[in-house]
Amino acid sequence: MRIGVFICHCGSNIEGTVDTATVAKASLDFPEVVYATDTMYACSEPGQDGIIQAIKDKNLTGVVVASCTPRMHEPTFRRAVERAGLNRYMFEMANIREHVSWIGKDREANTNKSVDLVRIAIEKLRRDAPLSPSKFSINKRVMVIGGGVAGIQAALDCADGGLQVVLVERESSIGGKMAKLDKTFPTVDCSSCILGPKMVDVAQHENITLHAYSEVDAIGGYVGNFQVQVKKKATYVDWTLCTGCGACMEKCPSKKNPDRFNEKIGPCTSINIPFPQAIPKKAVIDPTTCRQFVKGKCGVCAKVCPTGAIKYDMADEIVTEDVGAIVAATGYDLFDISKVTEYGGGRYPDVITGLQYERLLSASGPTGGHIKRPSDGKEPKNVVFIQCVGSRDKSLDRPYCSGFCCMYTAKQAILTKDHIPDSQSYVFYMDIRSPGKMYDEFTRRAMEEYGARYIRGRVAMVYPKDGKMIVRGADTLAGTQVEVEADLVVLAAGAEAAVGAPKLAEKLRISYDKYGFFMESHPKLKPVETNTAGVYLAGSCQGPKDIPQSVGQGSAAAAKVLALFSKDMLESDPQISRVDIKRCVGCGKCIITCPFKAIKEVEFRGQKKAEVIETVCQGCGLCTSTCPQGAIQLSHFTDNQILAEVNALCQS
Amino acid sequence: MPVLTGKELRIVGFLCNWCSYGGADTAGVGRFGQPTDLRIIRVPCSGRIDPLFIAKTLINGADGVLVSGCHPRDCHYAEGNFYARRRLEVLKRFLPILGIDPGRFDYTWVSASEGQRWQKVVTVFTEQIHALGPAPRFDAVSADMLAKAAAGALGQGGNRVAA
Amino acid sequence: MAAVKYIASDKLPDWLKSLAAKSRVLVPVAEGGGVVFRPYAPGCRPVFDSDATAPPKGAVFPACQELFRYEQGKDPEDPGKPTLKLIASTEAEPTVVFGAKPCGARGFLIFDRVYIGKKFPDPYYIAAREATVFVTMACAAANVENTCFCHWVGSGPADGSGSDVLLTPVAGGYTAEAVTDKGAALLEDPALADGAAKADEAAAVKAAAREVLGEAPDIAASPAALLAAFDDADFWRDQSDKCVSCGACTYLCPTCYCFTITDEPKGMSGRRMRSWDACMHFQFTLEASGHNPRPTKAHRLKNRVGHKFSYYPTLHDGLVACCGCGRCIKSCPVSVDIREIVQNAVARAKG
Amino acid sequence: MSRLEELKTRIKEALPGLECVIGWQKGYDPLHNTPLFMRTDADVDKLEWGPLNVHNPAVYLPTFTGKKVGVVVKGCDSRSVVELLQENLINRDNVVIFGMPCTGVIDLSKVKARLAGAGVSAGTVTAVTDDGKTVSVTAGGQTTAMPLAEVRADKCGRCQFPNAVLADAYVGDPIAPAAPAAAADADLAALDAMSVPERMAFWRYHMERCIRCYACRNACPMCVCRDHCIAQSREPHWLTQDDTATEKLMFQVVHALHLAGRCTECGECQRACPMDIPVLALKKHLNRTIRDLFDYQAGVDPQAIPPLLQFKLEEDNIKERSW
Repeated sequence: MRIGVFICHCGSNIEGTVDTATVAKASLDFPEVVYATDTMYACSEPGQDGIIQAIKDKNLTGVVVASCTPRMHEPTFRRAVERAGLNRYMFEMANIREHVSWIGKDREANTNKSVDLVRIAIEKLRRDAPLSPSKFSINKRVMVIGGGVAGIQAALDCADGGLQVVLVERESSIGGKMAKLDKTFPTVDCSSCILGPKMVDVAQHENITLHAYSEVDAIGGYVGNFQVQVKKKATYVDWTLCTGCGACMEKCPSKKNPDRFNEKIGPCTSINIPFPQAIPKKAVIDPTTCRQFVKGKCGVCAKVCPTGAIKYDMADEIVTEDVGAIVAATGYDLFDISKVTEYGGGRYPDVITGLQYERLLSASGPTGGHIKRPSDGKEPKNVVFIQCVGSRDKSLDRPYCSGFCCMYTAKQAILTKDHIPDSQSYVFYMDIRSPGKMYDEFTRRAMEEYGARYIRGRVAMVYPKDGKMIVRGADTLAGTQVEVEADLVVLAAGAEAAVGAPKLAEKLRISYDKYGFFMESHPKLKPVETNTAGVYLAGSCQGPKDIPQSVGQGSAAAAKVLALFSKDMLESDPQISRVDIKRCVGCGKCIITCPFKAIKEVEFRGQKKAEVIETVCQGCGLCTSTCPQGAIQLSHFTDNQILAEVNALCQS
Repeated sequence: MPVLTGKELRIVGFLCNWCSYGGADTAGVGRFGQPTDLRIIRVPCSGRIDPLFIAKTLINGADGVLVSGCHPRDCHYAEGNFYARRRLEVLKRFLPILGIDPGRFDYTWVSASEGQRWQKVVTVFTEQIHALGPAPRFDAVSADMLAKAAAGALGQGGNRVAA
Repeated sequence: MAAVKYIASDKLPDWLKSLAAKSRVLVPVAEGGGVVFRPYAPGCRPVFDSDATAPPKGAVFPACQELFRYEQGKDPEDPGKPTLKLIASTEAEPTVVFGAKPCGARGFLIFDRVYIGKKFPDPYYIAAREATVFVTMACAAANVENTCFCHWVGSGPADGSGSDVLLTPVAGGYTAEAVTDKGAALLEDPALADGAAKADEAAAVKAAAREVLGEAPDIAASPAALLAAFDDADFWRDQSDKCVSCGACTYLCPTCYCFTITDEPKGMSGRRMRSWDACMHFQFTLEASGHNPRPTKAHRLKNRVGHKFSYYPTLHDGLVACCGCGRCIKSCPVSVDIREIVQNAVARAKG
Repeated sequence: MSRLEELKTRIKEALPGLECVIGWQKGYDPLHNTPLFMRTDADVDKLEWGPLNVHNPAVYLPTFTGKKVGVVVKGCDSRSVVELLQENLINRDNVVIFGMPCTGVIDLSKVKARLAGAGVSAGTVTAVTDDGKTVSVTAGGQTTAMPLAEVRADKCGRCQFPNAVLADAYVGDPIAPAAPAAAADADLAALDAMSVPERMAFWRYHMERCIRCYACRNACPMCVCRDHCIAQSREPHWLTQDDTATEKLMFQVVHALHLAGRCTECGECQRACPMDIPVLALKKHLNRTIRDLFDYQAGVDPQAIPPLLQFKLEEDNIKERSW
């Protein structure tokens, strides 16, 4: 082998604390290294050209680049060596930036450590074999999980691009959080007026199959060929017959159930269609409150239903959908305001969330668009908004900013004045975060045109007194204590990962952060990709987002899916396990443990042997560490490669 | 060039590519300073880490071995770290019977977002290895100890560590 | 030959000390439940009354021996051009193997014909052989074990061939007879006295031991008989059924001389090593293609027995490649008995 | 008809349908029995039963792939058969298991030590008798009586499976298991009592004399890789041929860790060792760990999956370190 070693300065990122020239010089003393140099930016065009030129000039057969993390530029350099005629797997990286120069200031130690990392990269490279991918066909259907605005956008874009789309929604209607909003900032246009048509498009699009009131139960397979089991929860209404006429809701005797669509500030019937624009507009029975289920007798809805759609004996049903890609758009949930006990959320009816306030503002809400406070139905005059409830609060383990609360609070202050001209809004805030087009102008309008009084400071406590809510807090700008007698207190509850998000992530085999938000592949460069090929993210499941950001991500994820499906065949990663049948004793331990069922038993000259199914193997290497005789080896991470690395590190 | 004599000890890390290697990257991006002893070997999954790699590394003279993978339930390959957890725990309990201090090996879970956790793990583990000092070597057992072994006189004193 | 000498048991440490001052002295010592040859040090208590678990084979033919080291360098002008430095040494440390049974030393006669031949003299072996002196201890009747069969292979419990000095246990000590000049030189030590008076007693000890062994069966027909059985798969299946294919028999055999060569590179340097190999292992004849001409234990056991009692004697003037020490029987985990196999082959040939 | 004769009858009945039946017969001297491969009725007549049947015949089963064989087992041997079944290494339809209640086998090392104490060599044994409680060994013209309880294998004193765990033909009435061990066996207890550095010295001392014959491995019924063991391969290349305690110990680590959760503690590794190296202690230690961690014992349930080939989402006994 003729190995070339390239030590990257990364400007001063590496060179600042690593003597790259010394590392290059030391590399020349390692086996089979015939060329070593330091380079300013290995990943830049001149940097890559330098590598390609050296491969040609020095007849290199393998390359080591010591620079940043391979998670960043390994594909870049692999393409580069391939352009120079080498197999792309005859390449290794040593991570001397993230793992060396950025975490230590001792130049001598860093230089020394870099040499060590280059040494093990060389030892691994010496045992690399050229690999070539094989091709497999893909199923050009896509599943979108979550029918909020991000999921709707992704589904529509994919469908418009000619793909078959399966949209799975947990609730009985798509629309998500946006469907519950009255108006949207900063334009103050009607939320359902802009979302509604998109929802109708989903219903009418010939390429979209909608599974509402359904959840993903299990996911098997891999990019291009996933098998997703979708659980269609029992609605007790045959949706093929239900026309959405609403006769059942009118007659249902169980009327006092908390309406989840209205954020439980209004009642609803046990058989229910959540809102007039629901898609699909179909009724669902809640068996926990329905008298037929709870008491065993009623049957009113079945009697009044003109189409005979009521089916009390309906059971959950599992349908399997085969798709080639999955977009997760499962959105967010609200922080539980009752956790901040000093604000009295959950204890005092007139302390509500911003989303509940949206329902009070909405013409389709429980109050018909008239702001009436929950306790006594009176119109509030003094409304206090408290920002950052469950955001930017380390003590609640919610250190992050939920991003959109500042804006919707400003909107709600404006709308309050619109609805009740003689009202006064107060906003307790920490900082105003309004970095968006027309956003800051919008908050200014709330203050300046609509007279909302913004008080910079935290609220210490909220308590009831003589039919009012006393809000006591600090005005840190004035340096005084403030007390406001409020008729209604609206808490800007922070965004949290949707309930069950970690479980779904596990099914999708993607990562999630400690708060349950899904992890993107790269925070800047791969915002909608995940570490699992064929799985993409859109919207707030990745982190709190407002509507335009969510819509943008929905489109971005759709673009990724369309790009993936633009090929007829996918190339499988050749870094998979391979069986040495001479050594295999056919014990099947690899078959038992393989998480992907990628190994099967075959018969070879009358003996049992293991065989890897190339397109199914994901290259985890569990089989290699399970096989006692080392008969199944993960290419590119063979026992001998790892042992060579270990030996290189232990020899000194 | 070996470890820096008197300054560093030989600590080898086996990290899964998806979570912990990424966590170490995140720590780097965040400039979370760490001791320089650790050398990381990247593997696709903690399930790829045959406990024998660790035994071999320690028997061949490393002063410490640190393994890190995705948190349980968060494995990129769904199950690899569950198997790893069992195997690594068995190994950890096995090492002392061989005469290797169990403190020289640890395994943990660090996700790609946990740069600060990685910084802490590396710092704490490195300090732990420095507290233990350079690892005694099988090929350098003292003549005195060998004589005791020959006389069947081992295990007479105190200083027991549960095996 | 020089006259018989005598050394009292209590003088033995003096002699060993004086020998150890000049060379490495390997004596059988108890280690765990086994007896192995280890360098003599004052205070060390050699075990002379039973045969060592492992013979002193390693004294001349180490279990693993570095043949040479190499160091690669690079041409600073053209790092693609490697330079190579070989470092080899056949030098052997002067050694006295003290207190082995005669069969253990006699095993080297079988080695000698292979490694000191004209065609491929082995410098490593020759150097070590020349540097080593064997002081063996004839067996007393009580030392003769159920597994001993030196008399089958043309030897006996007091056979000095292969030894340089032969000791014989007598009351209060040992008589010492020089077998070679190298041995005679060792006897020029003040710790030894004249042993003429003890000569008769020594002769009686030797005769008694020989008596215990009894009559040896005639195995002169074994070379032909084993060859005749070569293609009898059922015969070899029956002989090898219980064999577990380990290498205990070969590694403990004083006459098994096979080796394998491995290279162990480490960065820019490396070593070439010669180490014991065992024909009972699958790898012994494993070819690079994956093909193995001796794929089963039956093939391999056939080779071991055939080599010792047929192929080797056929090539080497009838010398059986076995010293009859019985270690292969005694140390076999499943008690495979080579005597039985040879006799079965002979019986089979007779029909 | 004695139980042994009844067993022979049962074997003879089954023999026509079998490649062979594996058992034991007398060996080269009265102290040593040796495995017997019965193919004819005359072979069956050689069958022995008693405390000298030290070998575990399960070791031979995987070599008979595709052929139907019989095997006579002690209780401990049957656990190895079960483990082989569990791991798909033998086919239940191709093995006929013959069992008898076992009251224990001798540990030859202990017998040798006794004889050495009496001043005679174990190589000169001329007669061995046993009455179920005492083994009497005649060597060098003198007879030494040894209570079986004192010279039997460690595993026998605490045997929980004196009757075959699984048998197709069982002769005799099952007997009660021994009381579970209250304390660790002496070898493991001795290691437990050592400090960590002392244990290193212990292994260094004992591994020096290893001759790398791999008898420990080849006598192990669970070492199914055998010809393809990583100890002797270059691809993968785990060990060098260096004659050092480190390489030798590393092999013992390979053996032990490959057995984790699979070892039935039959003790063949140590019994087979010609150099008498106490390698069984490593497996005893691992088995204790496996029991503590997973409440599992190998070779008891043919349906069970070995603990390292499965997992639980929440492990009951693994407490992870918080940093």
